[in-house]
Amino acid sequence: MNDDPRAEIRATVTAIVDRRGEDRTGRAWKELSEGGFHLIGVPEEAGGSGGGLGELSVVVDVAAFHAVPVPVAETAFLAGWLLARAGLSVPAGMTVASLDEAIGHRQDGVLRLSGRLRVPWARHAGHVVTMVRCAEENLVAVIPGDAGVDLVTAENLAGEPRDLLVLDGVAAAASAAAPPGLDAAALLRRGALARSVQLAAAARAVLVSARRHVTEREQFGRPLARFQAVQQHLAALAAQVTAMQVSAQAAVAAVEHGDADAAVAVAAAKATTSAGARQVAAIGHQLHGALGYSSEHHLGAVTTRLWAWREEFGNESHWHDHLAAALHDRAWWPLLTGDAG
Amino acid sequence: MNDDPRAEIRATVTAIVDRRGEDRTGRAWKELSEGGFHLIGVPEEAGGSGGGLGELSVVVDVAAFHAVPVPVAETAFLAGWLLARAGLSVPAGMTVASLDEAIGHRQDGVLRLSGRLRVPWARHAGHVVTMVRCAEENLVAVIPGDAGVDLVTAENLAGEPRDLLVLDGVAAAASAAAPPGLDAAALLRRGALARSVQLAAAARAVLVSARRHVTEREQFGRPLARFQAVQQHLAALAAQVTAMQVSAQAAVAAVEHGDADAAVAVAAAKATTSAGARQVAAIGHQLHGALGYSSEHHLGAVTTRLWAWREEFGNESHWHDHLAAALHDRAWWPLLTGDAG
Amino acid sequence: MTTSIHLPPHRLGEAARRLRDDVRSFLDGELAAGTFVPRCDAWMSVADPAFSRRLGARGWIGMTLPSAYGGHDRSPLERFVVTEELLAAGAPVAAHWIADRQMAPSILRHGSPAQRERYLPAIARGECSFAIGMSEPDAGSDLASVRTRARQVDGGWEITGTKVWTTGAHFAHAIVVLARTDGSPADRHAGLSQFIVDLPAPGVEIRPIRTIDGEHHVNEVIFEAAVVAEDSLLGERGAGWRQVTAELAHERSGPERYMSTVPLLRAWAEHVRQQGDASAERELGGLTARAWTLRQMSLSVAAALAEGRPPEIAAALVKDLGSRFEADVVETVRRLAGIEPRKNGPGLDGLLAEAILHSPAFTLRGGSNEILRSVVARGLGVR
Amino acid sequence: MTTSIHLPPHRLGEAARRLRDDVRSFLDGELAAGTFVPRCDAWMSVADPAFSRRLGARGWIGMTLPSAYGGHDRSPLERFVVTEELLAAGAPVAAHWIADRQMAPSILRHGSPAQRERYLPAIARGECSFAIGMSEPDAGSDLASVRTRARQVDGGWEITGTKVWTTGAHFAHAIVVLARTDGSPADRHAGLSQFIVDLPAPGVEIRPIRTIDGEHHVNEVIFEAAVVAEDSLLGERGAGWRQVTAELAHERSGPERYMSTVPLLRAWAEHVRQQGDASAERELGGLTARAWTLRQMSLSVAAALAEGRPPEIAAALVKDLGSRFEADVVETVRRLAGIEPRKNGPGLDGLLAEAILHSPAFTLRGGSNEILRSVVARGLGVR
Repeated sequence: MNDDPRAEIRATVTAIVDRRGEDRTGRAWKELSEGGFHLIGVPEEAGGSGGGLGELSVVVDVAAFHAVPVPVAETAFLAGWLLARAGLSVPAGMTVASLDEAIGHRQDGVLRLSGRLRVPWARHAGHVVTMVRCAEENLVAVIPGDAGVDLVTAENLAGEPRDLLVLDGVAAAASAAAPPGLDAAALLRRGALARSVQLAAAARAVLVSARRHVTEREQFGRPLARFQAVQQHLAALAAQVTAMQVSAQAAVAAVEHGDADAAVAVAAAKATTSAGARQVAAIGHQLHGALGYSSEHHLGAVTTRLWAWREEFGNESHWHDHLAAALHDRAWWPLLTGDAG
Repeated sequence: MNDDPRAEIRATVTAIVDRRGEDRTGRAWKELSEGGFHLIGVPEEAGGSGGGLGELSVVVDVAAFHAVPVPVAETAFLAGWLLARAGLSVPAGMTVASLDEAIGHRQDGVLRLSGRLRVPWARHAGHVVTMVRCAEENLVAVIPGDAGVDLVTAENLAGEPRDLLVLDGVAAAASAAAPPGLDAAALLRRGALARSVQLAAAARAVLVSARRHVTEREQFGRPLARFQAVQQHLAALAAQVTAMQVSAQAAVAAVEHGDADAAVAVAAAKATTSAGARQVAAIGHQLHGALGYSSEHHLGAVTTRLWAWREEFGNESHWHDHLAAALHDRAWWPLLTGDAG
Repeated sequence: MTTSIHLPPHRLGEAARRLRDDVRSFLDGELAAGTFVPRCDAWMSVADPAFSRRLGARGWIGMTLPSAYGGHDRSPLERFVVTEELLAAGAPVAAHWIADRQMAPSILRHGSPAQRERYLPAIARGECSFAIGMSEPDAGSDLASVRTRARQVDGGWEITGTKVWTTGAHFAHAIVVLARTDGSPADRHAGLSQFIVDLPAPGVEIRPIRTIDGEHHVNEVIFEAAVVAEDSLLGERGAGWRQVTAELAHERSGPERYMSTVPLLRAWAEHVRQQGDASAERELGGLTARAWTLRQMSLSVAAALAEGRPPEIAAALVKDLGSRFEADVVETVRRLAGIEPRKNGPGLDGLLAEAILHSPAFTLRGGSNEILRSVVARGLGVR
Repeated sequence: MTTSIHLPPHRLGEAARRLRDDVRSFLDGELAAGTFVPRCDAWMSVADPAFSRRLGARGWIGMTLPSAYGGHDRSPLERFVVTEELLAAGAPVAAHWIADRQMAPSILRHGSPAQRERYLPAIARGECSFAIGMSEPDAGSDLASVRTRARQVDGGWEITGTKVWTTGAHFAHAIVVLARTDGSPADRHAGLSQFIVDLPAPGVEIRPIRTIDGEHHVNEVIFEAAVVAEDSLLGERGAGWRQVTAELAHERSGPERYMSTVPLLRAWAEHVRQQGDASAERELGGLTARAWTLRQMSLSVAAALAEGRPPEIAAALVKDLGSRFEADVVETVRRLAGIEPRKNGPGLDGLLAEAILHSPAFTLRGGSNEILRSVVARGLGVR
């Protein structure tokens, strides 16, 4: 992430999200979408902003680092990707993706959708993209947000919207056949990659905050950073954060380059970042003391995200099982090195 | 363990085993058996030395604390107990127990035994006690050590004998019907209780040694005990050791008093002591540095025992499964408090 | 104190079993009547004054106090049985918990006859909630870093300063404040004294501090030249630190130091029983073994208290292990249950959300694990 | 160096893949011929000079050395591929490991032309084993606490002192000794110098130290007024500590810092595949994820070396995580495999016994985890 375009994106997005004040979220989202950052990594011919997965990861990373609640992972990483893969165009406004498949049936040439779909950010979205099972076909379809569907609101531990859409024969606004390989497992993997990047970024935010806290604060008459136990905690935190960052970045690179073993990389990265979240949050809170447990401190915004995101798109148990299943067909060491063996 | 007879036993056994010099083991065993300590807790009418499980635990604890390789757990805890339960008398000399059941058949009124039996210390034993499956009967039988059986020697990680006896129709020297409830599970539980006491004692030895080491040694120009990280390690070690001790002692008390939930206590104690062994050995070695890794240092004698004993008579996975199975029939909290619910 | 921590196991007798049965019957009745739902960490965060009064009426608060002060002359071990049953049930006990656990023994020991008369019977009836004003802004774990001052004035004391993270001050009937009466901050432990201040009081402002779960359990309590009566001094002038340290041993010694997440564990055990997942079963067995051992340790600490042996080191050690256990329960359930935690969720998801959001507090309150380990190291003679 | 450790991922190319295939073919051939069996920690403890010579003949030792000194002008990343394949196979590489890893770069950088000529080609052929005399009795982790002295005498240096825990000194062709040439122990880092001493040598006694596994891998090396030639000084007089520190970064940076127990893990993976125990499968998946991440980190460190960026902090951090992983592999296998470890056992039991008995060394060698964490904390600017 050191080449120039990415550094520029990082700087621009940081300037947008790293602000305090009224309606921080609304303003950040407005500026991000005006700048096209909510659809980065989605090809321009599909209505996206162009750029690759590396650029997209930078945007998601910065937003997660600053714990600003904007759905860039949901719009660009998931919805835009689904639409582009299916050859559909991204509608104007906020378009997010369903985590579940809808059931479709055709009636008088109209595709009608039913089902209970978990759709993060649905309450704010203009459109929802979903995978559809229709007779023997796999489709991708767009549901207009104002189609009179039932919406049950809910939030994750960080207070981010995790809504439920209840569809009962809603007409799709657009649809197309899903290309081969685009299935529920592929969607889950895509989401897992996004959350890996976000978890690593949130973990980095904990480290930065903890480092600042222990150098600025005193206890028993000397800076916290002078206590050996504090130093040891901080070093363990840095090790865990670095592991999370390397795994997420390596998985992004593997997917970006279309590596044959990209699926293993994503599984390992989501497992590493999900499993690391606990220690990072625990050390972060331990080093910040009671102060970090107040809702007024920034720390809680990132630790609650660590706790929420680690469960989303499969926690480490899910991906451990996935890796174990992959070992049924491949020997251990070649799986690790990404070779045929 | 503060009442007087136990304190006296502790002092006497300590004096016997806490010595250096030539043939330390042989001399310790000779004096222990001359004093009847190898059959303490076994009723006098069965040829034992009398006393209860509490007294027996003291002997086993002291021997384990000093890492002196004598089979008190095998003679008194297991062999003597098996014989007494079956109404048989303990033969003279060293009598140890088989971990496996033999297959018996009667021929001309003689009970003949076959099978591959794991028998710790068999190479040194005058007699071996084993449970026997004979047609529909469960028996306890005595095999003379000189009966011409095949013996395959092996050792555990601490170098203690873990031999294999191969029997092919050997005549039993004595036998009796096993009373109800005396089965393979009961023998395993009895061994688990013995090893729990031993693991806790070995853990205590690590703590004592580590405490001495860090107060006596200097590094970077000051005593190791002055480093905060060292203090924190030592405190974590003390916590783990105390947990192991309390669990083993509570299990001994539960079995001694014939509590209804003694089986839960033993399962929990063996799980706690087996699971704790890792951290105790790891912190012990970390605090002793390279010195403790030399075979000349006392530390290795106790840590290798921790590593060996935790696997014997079921490691923590075994006993965790056992507790989980108990929860099929009982609610969680009543299981913990030992009440009907 | 040279080899290991002496903590012999204790066995509860038949009387304890009968008492336990009584408490369980009571709790079953309350659950059946729907007066509460089991919650994690309820002893810190779920206060129900009516529930506390019902417990008081049954003689289950102030159990170890003398009957002369409305207590019940029972042993710390009988109190242990009641305490662990309430915790295992996740019952709403926060309205009386601090008063019963810390302030009752402290007032009995250090209080004037008038203070005993005034507070102890009310505590035992479950009608008097206490808060403890200890931590101050920017002090972190350094509890001796006290800047609040109490100045002797005509007819009493004038208190000025700020306390933070004060649990339950918003519903407490009184707060105990540690303040400097003599010397300067450089004297640290010396010159500190304790005061009991009835609430509400003029010059005392109580502001909510919301924690990361969005809830209001703790407060900032600001004393602006608040004047209290002469006899609100608790115990000896200048002996405040010694009194507080003894309270801390009480604070650390109870079964709540490993049981905060037991309601979650019990709910998960039911979930596992229905699921039949071998991997989850094994880990449930592992947590069960740890809980069994912690309970035995906690029982030993109670027995030490009952025999008048000060359990400071052992209590610190049990809390260190216990708070790790509490957090590991949360971690194991979340890793294996395969559900996403959800605030106010109706079942395991709600219990899990609450427990996760409270988890930083397990190791922060009652002394961080570093502080506890220092106490243990000192007990081993290495400092 | 203010936010986190910069460690961008590196992707190996097609050439690396071909090299890897070559190494695997070679190792398959050796395994088929029965020249070795996979062993844990083989890079520390299993020396086979003939095997090392065969590797040397293929150009897989001294890979990054210039061809002028018998090397192969290859990149640290190519060396990384060969190294990880040898470690994954548990191959007997201890005869050349230290020479190749630490001494070759050190002699290339600090050695005189004559020293380079003398040692580098022999190292690259796999014919020269090195030992490193660093630790001293009673010094613990304090490597700068050096009491060994080198005194300039007629025609050379006279060395007196004792080194302990010296791996492979009993078969090494030379030992590098850190000794005080100037100043006093109070000067600590200043006044230390390095010497290369060919072995065996008069006045140098090598005594075995048996470790708790009963094996002889390390030694006590006693110098009793051993006289060595003038030109045995390595590098600059008085710069020994700086030179050693640079070596330590090399020592800590390789994949052996997480791979010592990979042969056990591979054997267990086969065992699990046959068993089909869901609980074991999940934990195997967990160790696999951690190994994958550690490999990516280790690869990033190699890439940093290749670009000439000093990887000191990152290497310390990877070793800290890596040594925990090595120990967790052992713990997981023992907990789940359901077999008792047995010294010299024929299968998993033997690998497990060896790994358990070596496990204290994982976190002791190359710097304890406390030391490593201090290095990391310093790198974060907090010390």
